[in-house]
Amino acid sequence: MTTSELLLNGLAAFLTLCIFSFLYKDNPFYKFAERLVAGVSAGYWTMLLYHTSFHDKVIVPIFQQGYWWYIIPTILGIMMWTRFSKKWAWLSRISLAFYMGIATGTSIPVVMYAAIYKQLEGSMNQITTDATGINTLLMTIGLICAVSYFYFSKEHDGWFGGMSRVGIYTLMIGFGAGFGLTVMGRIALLIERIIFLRDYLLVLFGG
Amino acid sequence: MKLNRKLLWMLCICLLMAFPVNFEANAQEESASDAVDTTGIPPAPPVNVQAMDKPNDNGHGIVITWEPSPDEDRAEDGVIGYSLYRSDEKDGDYTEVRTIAAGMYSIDYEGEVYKYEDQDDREKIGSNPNPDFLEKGKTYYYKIQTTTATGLTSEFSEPVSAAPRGDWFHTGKTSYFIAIIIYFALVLTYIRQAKKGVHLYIRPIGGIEAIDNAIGRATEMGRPILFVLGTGSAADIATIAGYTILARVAKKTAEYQIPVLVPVNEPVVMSVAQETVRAAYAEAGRPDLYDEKNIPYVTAMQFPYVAAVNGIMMREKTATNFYMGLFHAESLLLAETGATTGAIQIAGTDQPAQLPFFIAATDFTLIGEELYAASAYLSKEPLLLGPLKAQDYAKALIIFFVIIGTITLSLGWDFVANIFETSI
Amino acid sequence: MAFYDNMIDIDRRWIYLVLALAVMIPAIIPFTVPVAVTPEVNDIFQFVDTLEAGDYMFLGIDYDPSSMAELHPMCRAIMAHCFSKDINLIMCSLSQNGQGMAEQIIDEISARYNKKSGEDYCFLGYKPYFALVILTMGLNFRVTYPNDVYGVSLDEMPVMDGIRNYNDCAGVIGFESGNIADAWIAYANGRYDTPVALGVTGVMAANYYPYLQTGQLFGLMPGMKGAAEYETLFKQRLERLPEKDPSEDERMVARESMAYQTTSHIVILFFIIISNIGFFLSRKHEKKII
Amino acid sequence: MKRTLPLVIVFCSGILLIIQHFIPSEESEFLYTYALDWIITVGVYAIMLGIWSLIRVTVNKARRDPGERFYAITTLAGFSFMVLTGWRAESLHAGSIFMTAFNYILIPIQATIFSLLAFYVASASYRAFRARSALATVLLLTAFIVMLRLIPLGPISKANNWLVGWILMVPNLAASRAIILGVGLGMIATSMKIILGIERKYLGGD
Repeated sequence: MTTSELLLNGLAAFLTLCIFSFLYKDNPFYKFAERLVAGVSAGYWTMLLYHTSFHDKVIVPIFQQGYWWYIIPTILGIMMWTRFSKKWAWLSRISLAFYMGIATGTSIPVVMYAAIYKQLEGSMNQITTDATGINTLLMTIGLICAVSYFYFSKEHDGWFGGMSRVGIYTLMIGFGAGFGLTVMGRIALLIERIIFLRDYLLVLFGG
Repeated sequence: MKLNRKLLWMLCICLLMAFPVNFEANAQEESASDAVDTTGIPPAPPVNVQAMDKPNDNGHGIVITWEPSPDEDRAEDGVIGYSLYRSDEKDGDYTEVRTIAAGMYSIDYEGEVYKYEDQDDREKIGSNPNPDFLEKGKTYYYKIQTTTATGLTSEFSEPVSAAPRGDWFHTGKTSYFIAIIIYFALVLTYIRQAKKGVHLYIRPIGGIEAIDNAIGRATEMGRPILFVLGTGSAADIATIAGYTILARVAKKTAEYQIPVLVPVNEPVVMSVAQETVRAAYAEAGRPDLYDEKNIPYVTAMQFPYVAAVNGIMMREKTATNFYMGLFHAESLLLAETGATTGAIQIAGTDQPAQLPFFIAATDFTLIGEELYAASAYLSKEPLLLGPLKAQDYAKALIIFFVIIGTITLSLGWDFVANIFETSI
Repeated sequence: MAFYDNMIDIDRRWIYLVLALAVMIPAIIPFTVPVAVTPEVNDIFQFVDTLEAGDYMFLGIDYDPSSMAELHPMCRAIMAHCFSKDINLIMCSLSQNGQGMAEQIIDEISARYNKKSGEDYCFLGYKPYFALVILTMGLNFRVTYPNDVYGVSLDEMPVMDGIRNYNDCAGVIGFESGNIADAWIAYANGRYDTPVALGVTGVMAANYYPYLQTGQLFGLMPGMKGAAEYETLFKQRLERLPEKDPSEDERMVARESMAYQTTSHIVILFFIIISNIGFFLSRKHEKKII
Repeated sequence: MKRTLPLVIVFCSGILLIIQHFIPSEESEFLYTYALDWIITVGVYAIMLGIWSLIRVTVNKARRDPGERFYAITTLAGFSFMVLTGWRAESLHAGSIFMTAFNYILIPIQATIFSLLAFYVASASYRAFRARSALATVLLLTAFIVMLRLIPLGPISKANNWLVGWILMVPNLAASRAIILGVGLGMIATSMKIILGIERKYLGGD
């Protein structure tokens, strides 16, 4: 490691320890790292947007390719700034309206396809008479009950209440499994940090 | 009720009509032909070569189909590949497009049929013209040559031609286009019913009753409330559901005169959140209490944002934390820090992967769709509640199709499952 | 305050400390823990282990660098296993960003077992349209890959002499981080009836168990744990060989990482048990007072 | 007009983009990319609002509380440093000061905050996984069984591995499908409400 690498890694190691100190309690070191990273990340993000989005979607189309129609989104973007004026604030709603209209319009067909059609396709399976078939049957029953848990406009009592009860148990098993499965990945993240600190210390103290 | 039943039937019939037909490929049959020695004899070209515009595309694709050369299965030196050539003039220079291996029949057709989609809509690659670009409306000519294992080639097949054109409806998406229209109709129907004043029963949702109590607790303790809208964009539906709940919470806090802190991580979300809270304060008759600095932009990056929000929880000693919106890995980082400060926590998200952590670490969790339902429920506006009924009918339909689809598939019929076949 | 009240009210910082120790100790003093081997991993090992020297296996090294942590150890273990038994390998890499990574691992393992490209193995490299590539390789490797990744014609390689397609290999093992996995099942197994096994990331694993039951896969290695199981079996086999120099032992990356996974999981489970015992005792006690 | 114009815009642009999805032609593709560019551009200009808010809140805090001054300067210094060093187009390439700051400040802090999850998973499971009710017990047992798969216990592990596989394939699959289906229906319905102008909280009051 060169001296500059050693110093930079030292900074990284120091910041790592600052964040870990939060586990004990909130303290000035953590607060320092938190505020530093807030400023640095906001600055990083701004410049990243400037170089990628602003450059690619405003400067290149309008000034280099001559696509004059790209001025319209720019006007809409600038209209967002009218929020500071009481008189003109309603203009910012127009840009928001375009934003929401485009976003919701594009999402409806995509959600219908990916969340409804694809899932339904996967939920209709042939039930055979072996172990796989029993599992498929159980999966289908669990699915139907869990969907009925999300039924809002009917009281959950009687047989329907029983179904939604089975449904919420199915959901809980799903959540328990989801929790348990994630632990391994999180521990791996921690180990990565500990190994980083260990290796840095080894370098520092002549390992 | 009559209307509903009619609608359901309409839906079923429309969906049944809409299913596209799906052919299964026939398995390849190995058949060795007569043991005549054909070594050294050139193979025959393929049969029945056809070219047509590629359906459902933007106008830069042609589909070429052909049937195998009679010499594909000959005992000695059979055909192993079909080389496809293209030109923009019938008698002009042809360039090779691709070689397709023998035996790779298309699954779109019955029997032994080859299919190749010649498609490219990039006029230029970098600054160079793209030789594979197909111009819309221009006629292209194709011919095919076969090759044997020892490298013998056949005559070219007769040239065939087609011109690519753009299409105005994607037929492979018909079935879910109809589903969207039907769902739209259902939603509109129940909005109309709600307008007429038909009462709708909505089952109690666990976390909702807790919201008012949690605000009350913060008031008693004289501490602020924290409201996190997640790390989604302003247009994510979960974030939009978050605004509605925020509006309700902000109105209550204005009445009780305690601050609500809403640190956000996206500038557009910040603008909307500020508007929402300002409107809620005005509605509560306390526009003077509104302070824009309580709804700050922190940073757009996920973990720096988490660090800042955790700092706020520790230092401002928030009594109640709401997490409503779209969350990623930050869910547990926030909720667990909140738990150590002893705050009452209510969460809601539509991300299945994050729900386990909210369930484990918060006091109440709105699971998936409950988040949307809660936002409608809290607004108490019949117009917003109406579509919940439409959602419920759609769920009933889903259950219906799962049951019918499973039964018919088990009996060996796939017509119900085919309704949900799409080709994109 | 009774002892069981303490059990349900441990300061979270004690938990943090114990967990930190549980992951730091294996990081500083490496040790390994026994790994229970599941049948789906054992099937793959036995499949490879029963092959004779000179047999062929096909490996699809199709993962992205982002899944390297999980899939690299399995790929390394299986490749080492094959080379240690003098099994010839044909390999491809159907993920766009995966070829360099695959090359790196091939260089490493082939050097250790003194294997040469063209004589003992053949690396075909990356070609786009994975489904088509998998299909055409069922006819003849030469259709898509006239040359290997180093530009050597397949016809000039001793290792590829008389080797046409999957039928000439004992089976295919794919290391997958995405939907290329489905193509191996659908085309290599579905169309050509080649025995296929997969090594997949932990997240993907659940979706591929059904293929085990239907017999479309002869084995499945899920994530880091699957890799650790394979390494365990491989290590046991290495130890059974008397002529083997123990200093030449393979690096068992996944097994090492399983050590801190195991200790930390023990810690978490331990605290869950403590918390529940405390909870039951205090509740029982409450009932008595009433 | 101030009230209805935005609602008309939402309706028209929403319907147009739904229909666009079903038209494969080039004109429709153009509309789609152009519309998405609008969203990106509006977001780019909105970042100025964010920066304004960040600076205002930070300065305000420093003014009110002298103890905050050091931290406020840290934030503003970090922000200005990145903006100044990131101005040139080359700053996004490896080796620049901008990317060095990214690699040695942002990356380690982000990774460390992420890794805190390992501790939080432990404390959350200690606190939450108690057999308070039947539902809580089911949650606790499933999580316990799934975590147990990493502990070598001989024959128990064998049975446990099978059980974990079954949980993932049967109830877990059913649960996640049900959530996705419900969320999907809710999303479409909410989107429709927005397009129809019934849901308009996001436009604020007046």
